[in-house]
Amino acid sequence: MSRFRLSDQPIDAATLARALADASAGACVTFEGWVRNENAGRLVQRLDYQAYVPLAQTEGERILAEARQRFALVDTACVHRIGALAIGDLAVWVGVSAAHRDAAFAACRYIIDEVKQRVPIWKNEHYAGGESGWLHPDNTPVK
Amino acid sequence: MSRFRLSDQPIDAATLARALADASAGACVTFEGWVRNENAGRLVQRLDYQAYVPLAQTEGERILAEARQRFALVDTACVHRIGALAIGDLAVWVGVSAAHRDAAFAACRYIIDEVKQRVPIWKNEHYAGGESGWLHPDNTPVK
Amino acid sequence: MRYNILYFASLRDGAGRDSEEVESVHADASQLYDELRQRHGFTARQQTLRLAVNGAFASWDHELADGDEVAFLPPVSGG
Amino acid sequence: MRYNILYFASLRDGAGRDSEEVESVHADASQLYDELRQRHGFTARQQTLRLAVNGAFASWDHELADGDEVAFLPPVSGG
Repeated sequence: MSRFRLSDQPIDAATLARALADASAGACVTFEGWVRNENAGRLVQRLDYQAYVPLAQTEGERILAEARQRFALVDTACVHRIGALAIGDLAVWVGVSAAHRDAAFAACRYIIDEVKQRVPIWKNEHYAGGESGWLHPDNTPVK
Repeated sequence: MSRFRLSDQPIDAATLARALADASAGACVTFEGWVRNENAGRLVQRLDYQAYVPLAQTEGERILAEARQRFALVDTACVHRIGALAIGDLAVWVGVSAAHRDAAFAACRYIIDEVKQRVPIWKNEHYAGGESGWLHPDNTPVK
Repeated sequence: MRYNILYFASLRDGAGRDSEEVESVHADASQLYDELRQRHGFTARQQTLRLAVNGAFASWDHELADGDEVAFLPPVSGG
Repeated sequence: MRYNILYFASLRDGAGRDSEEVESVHADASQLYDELRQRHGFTARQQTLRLAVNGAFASWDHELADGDEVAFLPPVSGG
């Protein structure tokens, strides 16, 4: 039961959230990362995600396992898109269910922060005017 | 455009989240409160929510307005169920979209915390064995 | 004075009704609550309740007027 | 020794390919990167990259073996 997944197809957030349900879960926190039309003052038209798939899979699972160990969770899952995305597309989804909301909020935040820092996925933004560029974890351009 | 709503019908989380979308929004955080099968060591079978509807509406809107003022949000909404709910039912939904995730997480947490403290809604838990009881904001029993 | 009193949660259970028309000499909300507490045998102490008048929260020193809709609100437990 | 080198992001653009088979005398990953950097004109300094060997992160003092799959990973930007 792989809880971290890379997907080249649109993410179905509602189905993913439902799968976290359990009679003992009182709280569910989700994070959705959407493609914005602007970054660092430049107009973004679309973007591509590239991934080192097997290592991204391993590292993503490791992050979810860390979250389960650190926080009192019922369940958690994460899906990250790869390939070409348009403005408004859902790029990454994180969901956490727990008995109580403290753990659910903290774990959801932990997972998205770690995914952005550690999982080998790269974002290439395409700007108005035809330029494009790879980004750092803080969304500043590479070089 | 009323963003806080009391509903005696099931909440459609997916539709609510989609309504928060905007080309300038890069993050969406949602909180779902689900009916648990246990509270303070007692088995819960179902529950009823009662509300002072007009005041709950006003106070809910006020909380959302506070969140919009304190945090850099794109949009936010909240729906709370009233009436009879079963284990696993979605009791309250909070959604926040923002350019960045810091604001989205902080505002979502702010809203659910304030709703639980301030909005005149009361939870009556029905326990295995036929007893029932009204609860305080920290889910301890009244008296 | 005449008030329309609204009851919720444990007070609704205690009064056995959602609301009632009440005739009282008290314009002070604490005194009005004491009167209703004795009538219905409420166990909740006034200090644990919030006051709402005409659909808005009010402080306990708010002076009531004839025809007001008055609610004594037990600790809330939404969410 | 023979390595299968994987390229991502800016290094993929610089090399003009996803991967390549490379013959090298270097078992030291830093020296291997320097060799490839000169060959392809990469601008990224080694200190900005993470090393992965056979699908797992590795430290830069990890000694490479014949047949290893080696990836030099630019700063990531998922999410």
